[in-house]
Amino acid sequence: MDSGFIALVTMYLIASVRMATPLILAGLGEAISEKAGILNIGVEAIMLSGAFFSFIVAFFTGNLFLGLLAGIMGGIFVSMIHGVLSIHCKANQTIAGLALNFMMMGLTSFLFLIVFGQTTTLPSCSVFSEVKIPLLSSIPIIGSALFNQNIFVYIALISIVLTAIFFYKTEWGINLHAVGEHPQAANSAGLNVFAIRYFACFVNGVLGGLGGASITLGQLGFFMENVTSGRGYIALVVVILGRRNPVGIFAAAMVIGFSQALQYNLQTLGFPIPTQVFSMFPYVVAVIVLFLSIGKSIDPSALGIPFERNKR
Amino acid sequence: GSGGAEETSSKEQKMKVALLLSGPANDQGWNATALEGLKAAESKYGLETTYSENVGVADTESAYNDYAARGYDLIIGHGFQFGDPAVRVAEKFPKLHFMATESNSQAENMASYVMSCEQGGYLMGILSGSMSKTGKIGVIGGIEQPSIVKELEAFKLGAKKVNPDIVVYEIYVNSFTDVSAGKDAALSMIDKGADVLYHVANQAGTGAIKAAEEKGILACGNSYDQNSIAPNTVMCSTVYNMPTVILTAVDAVKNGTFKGGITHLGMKEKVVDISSYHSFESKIPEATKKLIEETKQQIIDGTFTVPVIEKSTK
Amino acid sequence: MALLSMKNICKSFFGKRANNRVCFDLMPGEIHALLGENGAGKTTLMNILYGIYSRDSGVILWKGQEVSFTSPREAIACHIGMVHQHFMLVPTLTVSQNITLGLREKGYPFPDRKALNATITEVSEKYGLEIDVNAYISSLSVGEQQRVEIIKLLYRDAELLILDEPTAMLTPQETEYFFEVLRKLRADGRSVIIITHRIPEIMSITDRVTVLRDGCNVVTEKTSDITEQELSQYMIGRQLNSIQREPIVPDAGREGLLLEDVSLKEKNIKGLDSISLQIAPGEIVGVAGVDGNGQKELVEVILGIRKQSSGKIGLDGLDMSSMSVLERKKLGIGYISDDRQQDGLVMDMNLTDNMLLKTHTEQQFIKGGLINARLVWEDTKKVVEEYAIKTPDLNTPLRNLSGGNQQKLILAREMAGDPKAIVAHQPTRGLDIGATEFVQQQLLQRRSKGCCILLISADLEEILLLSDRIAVIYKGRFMGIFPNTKDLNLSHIGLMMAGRTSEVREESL
Amino acid sequence: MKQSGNVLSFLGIAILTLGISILLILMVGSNVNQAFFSFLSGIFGSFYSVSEVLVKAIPLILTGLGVAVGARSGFINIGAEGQLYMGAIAVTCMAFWLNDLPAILMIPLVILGGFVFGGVWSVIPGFLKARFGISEVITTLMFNYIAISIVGILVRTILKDPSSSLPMSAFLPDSATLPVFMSTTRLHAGLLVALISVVLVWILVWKTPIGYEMRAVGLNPRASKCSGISVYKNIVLSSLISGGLAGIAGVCEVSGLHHKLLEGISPGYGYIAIIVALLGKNHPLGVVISALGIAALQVGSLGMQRMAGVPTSISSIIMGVVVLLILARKSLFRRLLPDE
Ligand SMILES: Nc1ncnc2c1ncn2[C@@H]1O[C@H](COP(=O)(O)OP(=O)(O)OP(=O)(O)O)[C@@H](O)[C@H]1O
Ligand SMILES: Nc1ncnc2c1ncn2[C@@H]1O[C@H](COP(=O)(O)OP(=O)(O)OP(=O)(O)O)[C@@H](O)[C@H]1O
Ligand SMILES: [Mg+2]
Ligand SMILES: [Mg+2]
Repeated sequence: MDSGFIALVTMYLIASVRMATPLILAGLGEAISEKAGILNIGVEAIMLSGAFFSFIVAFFTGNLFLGLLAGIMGGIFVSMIHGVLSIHCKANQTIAGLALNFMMMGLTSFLFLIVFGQTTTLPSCSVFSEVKIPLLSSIPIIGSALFNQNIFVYIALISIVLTAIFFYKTEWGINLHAVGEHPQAANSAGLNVFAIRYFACFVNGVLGGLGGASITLGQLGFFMENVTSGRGYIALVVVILGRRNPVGIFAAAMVIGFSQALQYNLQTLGFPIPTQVFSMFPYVVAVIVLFLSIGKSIDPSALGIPFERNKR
Repeated sequence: GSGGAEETSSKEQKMKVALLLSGPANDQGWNATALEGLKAAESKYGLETTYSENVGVADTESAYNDYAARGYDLIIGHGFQFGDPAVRVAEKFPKLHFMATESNSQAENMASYVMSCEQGGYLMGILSGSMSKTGKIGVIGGIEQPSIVKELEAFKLGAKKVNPDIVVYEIYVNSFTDVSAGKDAALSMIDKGADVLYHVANQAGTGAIKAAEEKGILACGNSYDQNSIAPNTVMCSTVYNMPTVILTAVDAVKNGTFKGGITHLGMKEKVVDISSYHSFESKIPEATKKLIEETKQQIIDGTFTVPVIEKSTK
Repeated sequence: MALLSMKNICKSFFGKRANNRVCFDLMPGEIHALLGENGAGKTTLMNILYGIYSRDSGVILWKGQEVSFTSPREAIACHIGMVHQHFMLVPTLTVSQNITLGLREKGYPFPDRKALNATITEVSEKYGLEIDVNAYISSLSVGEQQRVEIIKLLYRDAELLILDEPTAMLTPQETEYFFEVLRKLRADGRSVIIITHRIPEIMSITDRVTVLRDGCNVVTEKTSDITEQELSQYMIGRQLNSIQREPIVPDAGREGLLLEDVSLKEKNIKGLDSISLQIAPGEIVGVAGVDGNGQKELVEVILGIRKQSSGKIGLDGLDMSSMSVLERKKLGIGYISDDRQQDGLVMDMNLTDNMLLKTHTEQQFIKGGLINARLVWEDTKKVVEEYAIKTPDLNTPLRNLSGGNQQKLILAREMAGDPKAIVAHQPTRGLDIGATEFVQQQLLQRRSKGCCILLISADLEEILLLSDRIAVIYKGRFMGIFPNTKDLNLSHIGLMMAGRTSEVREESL
Repeated sequence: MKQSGNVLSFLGIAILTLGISILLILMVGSNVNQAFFSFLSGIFGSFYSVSEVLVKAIPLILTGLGVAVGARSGFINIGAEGQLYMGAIAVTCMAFWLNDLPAILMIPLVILGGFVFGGVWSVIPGFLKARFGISEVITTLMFNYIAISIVGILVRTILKDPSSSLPMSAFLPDSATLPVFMSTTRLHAGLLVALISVVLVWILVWKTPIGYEMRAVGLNPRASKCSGISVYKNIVLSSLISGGLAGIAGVCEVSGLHHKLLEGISPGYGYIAIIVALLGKNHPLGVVISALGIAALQVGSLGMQRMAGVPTSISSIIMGVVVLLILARKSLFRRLLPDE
């Protein structure tokens, strides 16, 4: 292979990983939640909350790790509201998620305004810098894409592995599956359906919050109204494209990330056509990928259905 | 409208001015400067002012209508999409004054004020073109629309003027708010070797500046002096002097000279300007600074006109 | 001392009493039957015991201690286990995973599957319950699934096994085998509560019996001190009529339901293999066989829900091979599915809407393109009265009706308008004796009106009772078809159901 | 007793919402009295403001109705936003193409065209779901982004007003614009279109055999199949109607309000529609009520922003909070409510 080509591929990979990271994190969380039967359309809200709180804390303490923690808390805050509504109140999960999206969209920009007021100076903080992992980063092509990145990329990679182990190698994974597939059976076998679902929501909050924080503390170093710009919705797409399989989610996020990277590069070539042609590219790719990978991706049977003890 | 009766009485009291913004008021860009302008006008003339942010296309007309009904003497919409609704409402309230920026609509009591942003873009092009070592520079646009396109095109012309062989990458991210997209677009240009960036993309542009800072290359700011975002990255910024635009309009209303039609405001009117070079004062070659200064003077004199290209020439 | 005693248990659903001051005692090491009509409250009582439902009032003593389980987890911890009427198995998990679900075995949370499987096999072999531990539940027959449920309890070392209608879906052989297991369990010192509608089974296996009616307990008695007649008297408050199958001369003018060399192959698996059968008008053909041998495929191919790979299906001379489900139904085929909740009813719709499942395509119920709601309502009301369906009103979702009443509604719907043929798949599964008798009589009544009836049942008794001819199905093939005469050799039928043909062929044909 | 418990619980929600609103208003330092006064007068203050609520309710009713119809057959339509834009494209294209038709023909034709365009945009995901089991949640969502991009492309190319450089179409011919009820307001005949749609949908879903089939398929596809109802046909049909209604919303916005095509005509109506449909329990009448409620909330908070300087993000927060409280109502006020 000629070195120019390798450089090009490496460049695309780095860009793809960068754009995929928030999607991977939020997507894994959502996958865990959906496996337990909780459909949370509010990923956008979780991410936005994670992004906001991580930034606020990092800005005022100057400590990125505290910010990271706050981002996680922010994510948990939102996902637990959703959890209580869908598990305890047995509410419609789709509408709860959507309502949270509207609420957090408003709340984050409201709080941002309260904290910083109407200014033209951009409040900003530093971002996590890239950490080169010795050996691994010198692997050709994927080395610099995967192993010379910021902490969020590593968290995402580790989360993929952990989630895969959790899903496919542990009894917990089986419990999670049972709760999402047939909660009555799980209950009858002695599992605490409510507790496991709360746990799943909790993890969704942690990972979604991290996904949000990865935008503010990993990429931008500042917060702005609607900073996630629909990435939460794309994360939902990633979950379905990846069929709730951690590796699948990674692949799906990379495909979206790659097509995003590609669209910017195509634009710089300067074709005389409206730029919207390019910006709809990732979405068209998602639909095509979905279409090509036909074969029913089966939802957990109890997805979106509240579990009620006295119901048969 | 129910407020027709109030219209006349309010004139003797404080003049009332309302501003409509299409996005969030604290966007550190387009809208924020407009709001600053409003505040400046308020303190200068003792006006009674108010504003609405995030006014969507669907709500524009009712916003105009509401302010008009409550007797606001001058209602300003900041952006081209405010033009049509302003014309419609202006018809219903002939005694009030309506205005939209960057639009091409006009009526008896409705004026469009167009800022000659291309003048700033041209100068930034000169600066970027001369500061590039790789011969590749990049510019990020928000949404592809005339007010943005003309500035991008002028930027390209400016860069070509100092270096005819220069490669200028351009990307429209199709959003003024998607910061990550702005950053990602910028990074993809940097990957291709661009070493100076400019943007006309509001918040999304802020993402581009951050990318430049991170990768240690140079950038030019837009809308206001953006040096504070990245002091070691932003050499200079195009500055839109919205206070002047608003003051111009307020003056016209006060003096009774407000006329419908399209008004262009540029460097001559001190509406468009460029910021100081901050710490780059010493790093930019004298020749470049001189060229920029001369060109600016020519623009102000009217001896040189920056071409207005409203359709992208990709 | 009683192992378990439940005192004055009350439970209401939406203001309706399902259990009304029910008392129930269980001795250690006994098999105790719980008997009652559909909707008498048997399942509710057991669900309360097992911690699935919360009770409104009453006391439960377990080994003399007052207990109050808020979840099955707590019941399991006290060594109480329950097999539900509708199995509680996760279809997408394996047998082994289902059995250990919710337990913290050695190595938790990283299960050592091999070791677990060994233990499971050990338990299952002890009681003669063979099972492939690595099979997915969705691939198992109902009988096998039940085995999994029982192994699941034994694996958890249940001292009390609650079995809700365990024999409803088993063949006579399987039932016999299952009773052997129960006897072994009893010998082991375990206690069993068994809910069933089959009185002969109660007589043969249980020590004591408790009868519930309308949520109240009627009687608890030693089985040896009570007769079958007395039991049915307690249960439904009257004697059962014995079912008589009058000989009828089939109507030779019509061709009836005809299957010619019908095969079905899906995903390379042969579901049906050259099935040929003619059912004359006024004839009932019973299909005997172990569940999962192509019965479901057979009915669905006749109805057009699946398309046969080859062969012809006709009704009264009309070839329906390529017709849609609707066209076939419009020709006059009634369908009673074995899975009423999934296939036959929309559980979240009310009675009238469930009747509409068929009638919405019938011109008489449509006026000017709109559904004539009044007529549908009247029709449903009539049906409810005629079939004595127990329901608060016509607006009740089907979900809240007992199984027997759900089945009655299906029957009423599918038998309306004098169908030419009826495909009845396990029509009395889970029904109490009163309801079973009712369904069987309905089928016979149709028969006398010249309807061709295909009756598929895992209950050989039922087949023998109703059929004019009997076909035995095994692995998608008919092993033989015989007239149902007095001198029928039952053990041969049993053998054929197990796939053994050579010895039987020549004798009985 | 039952009734009063319900009323009390909604009163409770109102009080909670009020409390939260007051808190938020105090946080930005605005005057609470003035804020509430302006909220209410934003809705009821004038004839115009009341008409604005109705103007906003039109697209919400139509898109909400669309989502509700889809939901009845189990088609979760997240794509009303894109379908609305497709309807907007349809009316613009047709109006210029059929330029000389009189209004009496033009209006019905563009409505039909909007229905078809919106319907096609939703029937593709519907078909993919029915035929291949591809999740409609993701396809409809993707189709939103694609539709919005298509609008962007069209207003810059073939639909662009040649006499202007702005990315907008020219004004529609008069024959393609919906009449306005009263010249001082923006309230246009789209309201009639919406209300007629409500009635038609109600009849279709609750009174006709087709509607019955759609509902049965939504509740139990397997049983529907076994009784001869085509699951495929019904999902495709309901997705068509679902998207078609959203398409009509697009027609109403363009020919009733803006009279030209441009980007951003919908501030997320298609997403709010999901809340409208679900709050309205997927029932046509419920949809009308919840659409009016949400329209009033939005119009009121716009008024609040204009008169009291309270940021509109408050309306977003309050909309979210109200919905969340309604979802939690049965648990929050368990004491007050009768057992079900
Ligand atoms: N399969 C699973 N999937 C997700 N979460 C789980 C799973 N199993 C357990 N958990 C959660 O992990 C947490 C710790 O698990 P653990 O099994 O120790 O439960 P616990 O709360 O100690 O229950 P107990 O003491 O009643 O057995 C619990 O809160 C539980 O909700
Ligand atoms: N979860 C529930 N919700 C509403 N009603 C219920 C529920 N469970 C049971 N019921 C009602 O309580 C009554 C008793 O039902 P139960 O299931 O205990 O009857 P059963 O004796 O087991 O009948 P079957 O022989 O049909 O199984 C019935 O009228 C039933 O409709
Ligand atoms: Mg029962
Ligand atoms: Mg523990």
